Amino acid sequence: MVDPIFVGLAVLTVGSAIVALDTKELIYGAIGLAISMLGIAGFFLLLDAPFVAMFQIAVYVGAVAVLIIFAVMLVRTQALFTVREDKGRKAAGIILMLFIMGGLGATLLISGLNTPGSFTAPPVDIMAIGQEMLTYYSPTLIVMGLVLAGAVIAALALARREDVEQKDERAS
Amino acid sequence: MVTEFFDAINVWLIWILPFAGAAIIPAIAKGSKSARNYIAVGFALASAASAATLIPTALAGHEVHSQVSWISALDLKAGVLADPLAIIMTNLVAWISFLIMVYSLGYMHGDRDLTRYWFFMLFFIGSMQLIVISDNLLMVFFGWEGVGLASYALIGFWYHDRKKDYVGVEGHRAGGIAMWTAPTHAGMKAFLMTKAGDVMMLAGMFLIFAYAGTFGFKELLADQGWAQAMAAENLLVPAAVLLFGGAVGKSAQFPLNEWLLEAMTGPTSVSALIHAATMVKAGVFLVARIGPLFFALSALNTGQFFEVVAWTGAITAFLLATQALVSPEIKKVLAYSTGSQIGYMMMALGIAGISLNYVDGYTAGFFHLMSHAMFKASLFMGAGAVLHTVHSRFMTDMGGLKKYMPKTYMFMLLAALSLAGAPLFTSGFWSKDAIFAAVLESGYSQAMPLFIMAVVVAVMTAFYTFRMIGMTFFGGKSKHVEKIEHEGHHVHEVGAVMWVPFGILAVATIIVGVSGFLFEEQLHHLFEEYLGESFGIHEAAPATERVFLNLNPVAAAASFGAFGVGAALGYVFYIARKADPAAIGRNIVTRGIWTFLYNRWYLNTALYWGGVIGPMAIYRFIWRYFESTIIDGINPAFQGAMTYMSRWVKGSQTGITQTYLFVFGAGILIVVMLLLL
Amino acid sequence: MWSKKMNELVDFLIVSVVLVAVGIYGLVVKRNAIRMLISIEIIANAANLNLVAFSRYTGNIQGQVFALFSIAIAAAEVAIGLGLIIVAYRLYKEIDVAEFRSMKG
Amino acid sequence: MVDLTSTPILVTVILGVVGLAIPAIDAGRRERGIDRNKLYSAIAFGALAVAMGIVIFKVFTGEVLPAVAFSEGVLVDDLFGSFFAIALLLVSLMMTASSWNYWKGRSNPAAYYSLILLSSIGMVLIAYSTDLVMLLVAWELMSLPTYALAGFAKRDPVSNEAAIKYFMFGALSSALIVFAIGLVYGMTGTTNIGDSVRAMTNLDASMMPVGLLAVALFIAGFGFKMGLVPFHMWLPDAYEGSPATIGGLLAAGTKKAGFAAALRVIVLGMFALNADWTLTLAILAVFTMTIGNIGAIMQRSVPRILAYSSIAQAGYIMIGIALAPYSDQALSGSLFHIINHAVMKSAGFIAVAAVAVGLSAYSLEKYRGLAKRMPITAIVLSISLLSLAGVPPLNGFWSKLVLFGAAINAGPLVEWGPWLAIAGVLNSALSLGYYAWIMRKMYMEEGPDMSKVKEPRAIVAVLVFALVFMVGFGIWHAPLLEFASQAVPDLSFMSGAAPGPLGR
Amino acid sequence: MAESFFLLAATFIPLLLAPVAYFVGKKSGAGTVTWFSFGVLAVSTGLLALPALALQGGMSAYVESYQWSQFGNFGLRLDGLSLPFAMIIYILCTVLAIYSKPYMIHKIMEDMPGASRHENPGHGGQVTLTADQQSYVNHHMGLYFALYLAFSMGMFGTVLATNVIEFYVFFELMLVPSFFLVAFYGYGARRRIALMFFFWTHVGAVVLLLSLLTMGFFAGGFDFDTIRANAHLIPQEWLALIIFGLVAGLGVKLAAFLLHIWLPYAHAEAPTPVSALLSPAMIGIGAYGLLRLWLELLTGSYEQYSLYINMWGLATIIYGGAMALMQDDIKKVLAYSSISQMGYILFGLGSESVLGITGATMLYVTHGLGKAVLFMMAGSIILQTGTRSMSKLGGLAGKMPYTAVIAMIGALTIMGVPPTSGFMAEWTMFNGVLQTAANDGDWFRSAMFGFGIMGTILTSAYILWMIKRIFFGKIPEEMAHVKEASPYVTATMAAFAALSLIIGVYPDLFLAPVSDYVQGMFADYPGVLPIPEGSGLIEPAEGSSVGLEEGLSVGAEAGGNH
Repeated sequence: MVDPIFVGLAVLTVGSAIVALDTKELIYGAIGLAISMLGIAGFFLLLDAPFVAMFQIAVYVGAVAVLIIFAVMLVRTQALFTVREDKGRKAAGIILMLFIMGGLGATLLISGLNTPGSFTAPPVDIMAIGQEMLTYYSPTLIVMGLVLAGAVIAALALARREDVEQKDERAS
Repeated sequence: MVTEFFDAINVWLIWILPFAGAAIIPAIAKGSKSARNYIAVGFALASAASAATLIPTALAGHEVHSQVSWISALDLKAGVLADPLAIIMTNLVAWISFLIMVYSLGYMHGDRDLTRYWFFMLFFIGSMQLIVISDNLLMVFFGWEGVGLASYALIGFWYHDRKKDYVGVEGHRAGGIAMWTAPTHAGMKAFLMTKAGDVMMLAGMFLIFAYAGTFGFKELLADQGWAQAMAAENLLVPAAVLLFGGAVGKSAQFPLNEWLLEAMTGPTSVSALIHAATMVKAGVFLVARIGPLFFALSALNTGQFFEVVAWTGAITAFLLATQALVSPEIKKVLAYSTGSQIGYMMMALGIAGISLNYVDGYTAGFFHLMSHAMFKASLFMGAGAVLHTVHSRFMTDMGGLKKYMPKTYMFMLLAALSLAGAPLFTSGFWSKDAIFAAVLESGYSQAMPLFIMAVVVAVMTAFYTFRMIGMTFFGGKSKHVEKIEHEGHHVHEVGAVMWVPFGILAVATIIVGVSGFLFEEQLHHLFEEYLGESFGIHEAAPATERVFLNLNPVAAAASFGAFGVGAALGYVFYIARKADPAAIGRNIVTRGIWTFLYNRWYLNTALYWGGVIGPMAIYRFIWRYFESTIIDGINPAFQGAMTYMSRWVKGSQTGITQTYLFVFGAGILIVVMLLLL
Repeated sequence: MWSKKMNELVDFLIVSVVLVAVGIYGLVVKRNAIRMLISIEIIANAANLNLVAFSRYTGNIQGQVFALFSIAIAAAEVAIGLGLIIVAYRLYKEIDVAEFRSMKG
Repeated sequence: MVDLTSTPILVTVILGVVGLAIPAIDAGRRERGIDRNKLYSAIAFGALAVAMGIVIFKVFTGEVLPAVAFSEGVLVDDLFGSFFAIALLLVSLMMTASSWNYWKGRSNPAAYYSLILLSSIGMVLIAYSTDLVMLLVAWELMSLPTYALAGFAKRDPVSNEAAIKYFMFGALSSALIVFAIGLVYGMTGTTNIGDSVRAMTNLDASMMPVGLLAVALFIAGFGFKMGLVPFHMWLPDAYEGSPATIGGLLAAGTKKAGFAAALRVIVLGMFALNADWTLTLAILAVFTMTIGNIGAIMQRSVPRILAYSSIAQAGYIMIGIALAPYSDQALSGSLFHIINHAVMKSAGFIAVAAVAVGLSAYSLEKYRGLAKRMPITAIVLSISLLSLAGVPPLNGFWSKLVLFGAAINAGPLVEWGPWLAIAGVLNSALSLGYYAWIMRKMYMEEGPDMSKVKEPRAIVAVLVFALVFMVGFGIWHAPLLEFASQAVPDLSFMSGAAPGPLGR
Repeated sequence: MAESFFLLAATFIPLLLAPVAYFVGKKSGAGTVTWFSFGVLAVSTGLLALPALALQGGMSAYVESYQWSQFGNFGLRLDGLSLPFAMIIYILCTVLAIYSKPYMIHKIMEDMPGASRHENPGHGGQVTLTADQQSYVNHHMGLYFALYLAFSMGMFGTVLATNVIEFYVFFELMLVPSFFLVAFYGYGARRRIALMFFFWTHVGAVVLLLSLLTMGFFAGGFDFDTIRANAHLIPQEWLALIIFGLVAGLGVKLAAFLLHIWLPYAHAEAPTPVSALLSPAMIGIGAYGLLRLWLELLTGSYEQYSLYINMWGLATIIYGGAMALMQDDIKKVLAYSSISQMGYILFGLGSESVLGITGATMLYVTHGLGKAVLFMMAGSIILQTGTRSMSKLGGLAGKMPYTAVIAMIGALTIMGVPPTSGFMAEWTMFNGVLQTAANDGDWFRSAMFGFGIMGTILTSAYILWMIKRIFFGKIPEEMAHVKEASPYVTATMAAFAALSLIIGVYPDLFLAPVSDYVQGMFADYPGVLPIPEGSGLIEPAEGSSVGLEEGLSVGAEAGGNH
């Protein structure tokens, strides 16, 4: 018997993901993504990972979705409200989607992970997260910092207006 | 007795001198033209003199055998072997060659390529001497190919292929094949056809070497284990026959006879050399060289080999004699006659091996070789003199030259009589008679057919000889002679430098002829001793009683008769001109025979269709439909395939990210499937 | 806390797989660059869900830590992706990725 | 816990500091008159050189461990990592040095060099990682800057297009890697490679499908970087469209880092699962080299040919990985080919950069008569192409030799082993077709304009270095091969093959 | 380590000086670079000659070995097998360097931008050139000789290698310069043909590589010595594959029947001095490979497959000869002739007898000299007349007497007529084949011997016909003013011709070391027939008397037979 909350979250998450992809207006798509991510955060809560859930909401809903919404705003409307897709490709995409769903799902279902009573282990301590990060994962954390710094530098470099730069870059 | 190089230097010099002369001739030619000519002749003389020093050795029945190390890897030695056989032969070759060289001084006077001429003449002589004097098959083969090469170069001497140097009747085709030939073509033909023989000879040599590990005649004789081993595998006779194949090629025996006729494109002096002293005699000499060896092995059933030799000779003799009957060209008549006479020699050497008395046949064959060398050289040089004067190779363009060229006429007549076998005073008579006798006395079961063929050939020989003499020297002046006289050419006797050499030979043949029976006796004795000492072959008691002058009565009668019949017919048609030879054209049968003979039994036709045109057609087919399409197609086909596949890959690379991603997604599934497999 | 024990690991995994499939569908079908970005985020989230579910399943903290890293990385990716999209928009006045096909073959 | 003097940390710190400092300096300086490009290029080059020096020094002083597959920490200072560090830093060095000329007058040099440095850290750390989380983070550190770098020519639609394609694939594949790592983690409860391997050795058979799924996703995730068919589609477009130096960085650098990651993770598969999956890798290898080569034949743009060629080369390297369990030469061959390919492909792309600087052209048609116009560029490009084709005595030959040899050596153990060698050999013969085609254009044809072009000095220096490397290690390959074979994690106890003549 | 470095120096001096040659050419002109390259090669040949003399002195092998890598040692080995190959390669290269001068100047000027064809038939270098043109010519002469030197060294190294990988490296190393030589200085569609040449021979080479690797891995080492010692470790089913790869790979280089796609084009369109190297020197290395890699290293498997090699050789002989008859282009005739000659070599290699294998090796020597002369003749004709189509030629013997005479010697060499070296090679080779056939009593081998030896008639036919069409017959009008080629051409041709004659008369120079070595190679294999041993020379005193006695008795029996 499945938990109704779980079912609700699943429907919400997957549904809003589909909505995010298939609505005509891109802005609704961004909002759909945000909702879907909230759904994921809900799952995290279900899995006794409130810290991750909070982080998820902060980063994804707070940053990513907003970022996307800004980007959508920057782009002219005509690009936003015309949904152009090819019939053949859509059919192929759906078939591929189903195959992946079936293939991966079946693989998992027949595997040893599909056992009853899987969540018997006690939930982990949130404090341990910090500990782990600062001890075992400390180099990773440093590198993560570099990743973020790099992303900032890269994004800035990309986003900078070219007005100040005069030279032709590449004649092709 | 194996002697040191320097102790036998005179033997070595016999073949080294001509080669050395050939080598320095081009250098001398830079300096003085006339010095070149005389030095060339001088080298021939020196070689001859060197050969002459050996005559006492031969008469004493001794031999000189000298070896130096050569191919150490295979334990082969170079050597010379001057036994009586070789000594007689080498003298014959040397002196006749020398005379021909002298003759060339006049005949070739003024030719601009004389350097080349002298070079190859000397090379020719040297190669022939190498064949004669070598003590092993490998060196013989060096000389063998040397004469082939020299003949190739000399037959095609006038390489510009001017019309006047052609042989054959222009425009005449037999079975679609042109029966006239340019000099260079003739040279090539000679080389390739003799090459076919050489290949067989090589095969024979190789077989023997594979078993014996040596090529040396002496060594082969000394230890006959190889022969037993070969006989055990039934290879001895094939090896011998293959060796004989070389002789067939070189001596223009059937079926490799066709090249000899085209070889007339060369200068006549060259023809004389080829026919009298070198080249074609090489084949006979080879058989004379290896014959005793195989006869000594006749316990191993080598008789078949000799049968092959005898029959080949007989067939060739007959074949070429018939063709000589109808040829309009003087040199070609002589050429046919050479082939035919060589057939006699082969027949004699062959019959010797299947007879009780090896020495008889052997002597007969070799005697005929000697007498033929003399009279044929003389005849050729005479014919050259005629050609020189008349500027035409056709006997129909001659006629009535007797009064213009009396010396030439006289000497040619003498030599021709010898060829025809005029009884008792010509060498040709004695040698031919000896062959008849050898055949008759052989005790060979098929001796009679051979004998009859030999007699028929003798009849024809006499006939065509008289035909030649008659057409050339008798009768009225031909239109051609009138024409050239009209043009201001004076038809005259040739200079002494030309007529003296062939005069000497013509006289020599008569001298030998007059003393023929003594000469034959002497030769017989010499060979008896030689064969006995070297090979252990001894004469059995004569099977038949000999009569007057030690002649076999039946054979002698046949000789007389054959000459009589042939000469009479020739006289009637061509000298007395009592009957018109044109009559044969009016009868369908005779005309058919005439055409058949005139077209050389269609052998040339068959040769070209089977040996040139046919294979070339096949090659062309392969060239067109295999090499040019399939093989040449591999590369483009491969390129095409690659291009096609490349286009396909490029086509899949659409540039649309979605497609890429689709492939990526599908790829995951594929990998999962592959893993699950 | 208020989690129900009747949820099994495989349920979460299935949701995750469904999300991945949906994301791939979006990537393959949608031509709008921003929608493709959204698809990628969906897949990334699915993976994160997976991680946390496993963390719960094994009782091990590393999954959650990893999820945190993953979320941060995804955010960084989005930043760069949007940067690229903005540049593309400036160049083409267009964010239809299927039109970006000057290179092919 | 973390040894601060270990190589990876030192490299990270040096490059990280300099990489972050460059934009900072740039933000601070506004004055004109100084060539910022040259300045930052020099700084970045210096930093990379120091890092490289440290790595080499550590290797030579023997302070690094022999190749270690499993470690308690997230990073390990071993020869395997150092090998890759040297190869990858070499690529970055070459690219940085040639950017001295190539990036002259282009936009935003500070960010450009900074991103190259950051990406280099990522590449190096991948090789040193022994933890999947670390691996992922390093992977992202490598990838994220290159997304931006690929699209760095912002005025150029092609560059942007390349970047977007690259990005879409990159993001997707990193999500898939996360998914895969998640599965491994789920099975074993740890992200440390050593621990997971240990856990996997006594795994329940029912987990097998999950393991296979994880391997598949790893193949897809890393395969995208490596350019494995069918995950290669983005690659020609991205390499062609990116600025030439970045194309080189992608082809020679990040691609190799992909292999480093695959090699680190492959150990998992080896222990966890029976060896069936090697056949899959082998099939992919064959397809990869074949499609790469065939695709290259008809191309008319030199960077695109190089891109396809690098797909093909990935196929060769995959031979070694596929055969890892069967032959101890296979992996050393792969490693050897990786470093060779890094240099060869860098040289190729730098030559393209030189032509781009000199002639502003990428099309093969414009390369006609290049031998006369830019002789050094032409000769080095030719040598690198010949080396890629595996013509002796260049270095590319030797690594292919080891790879194919290993494939043959594995013959008695797996019957498809020799087929890999046959496929590889025929492919490398086929590849000569298009390599020689480029050479033909350069040496044997004449373009409309045959005037001499000045060759940029820094690029020439780099090219000459590459030439020396290719020819030098071609003539005497022993030290490099020795190094490569020592850098192979100790896998030979898995392989049933008798040690081949190459020994270890 | 070796105590002396003759071979190392001989191998690498040309390579190291190749760049120098380029600059010499560029700075000092065609003449200087010609003599410079000649000097370099002559010195190298001299360096080779020193150990070669030691070999003649009875030493079995001269080896220099250097530490190299995981693949074994880098060694250079001169022994009975490699001596003829190495010697001929360097002699050809040295002499052809001089020949190259007039030819390449002519060729380069012909290709010079703005030059009209045949502006200066025959006498390249004697017209005045502008400074630009002069520097163009100098540049190209330099480049040509640089490539030439590298090419020489590649071929040389291949035959001295002592390690399969080293062998392969040199094998490929000779390919690259030759590719450029054809592509830069060839005729016709030279670029396409150069690519084709490069590609197909490379395909062959990589197939070979697979076999070499397999051998090495099974034998546990890549040195020849190791492989030979451990050849028994190679499993039987792999051995078949290895040999298939060896034969196929080297067959491409040999241009054996069906694998000869590239050869007619490459040889016909290469510049003539290069053709003269490609054809005899390079493709024959395929035969060397078979000898060394198969017959010597995997001796045990030889007898099993020899018959097929024999058959293949026969097919190649006949096919090459037949196709040569179909050509009008001189160089194409010679190209197909090379195929046919390689058939002879294969035929000998399949003979299963020491004599045949020795002959095959000698054939390499002789083909090297003879075909070089003929190609040089073709070059001379091209230089002097500007055409190479035989239907446009004729009667040139009078105009170019030296060329004609020397070409004839070359022709004889190829035809295998004494006293040229060709005969020495052919008779030993054919004798070997026949020896096996006779010994085995195998009618099939006998038939093949028959066809093979009749192939020599075919060879003679196409060679003579070619000579006839070029040198004999009527002179076409436009050839009336043709002159003899320059001494650079004729003297170099004469050198080869002379060498051919010397070897033809005194073959021990090469035959002795080769036959000794081959004999040693098969010492333990009775299936491979040794050289037939004579009974030795009879000492006259006893021997002949014994012969006489036996002869007497035999003669007596013979008498009784009838």
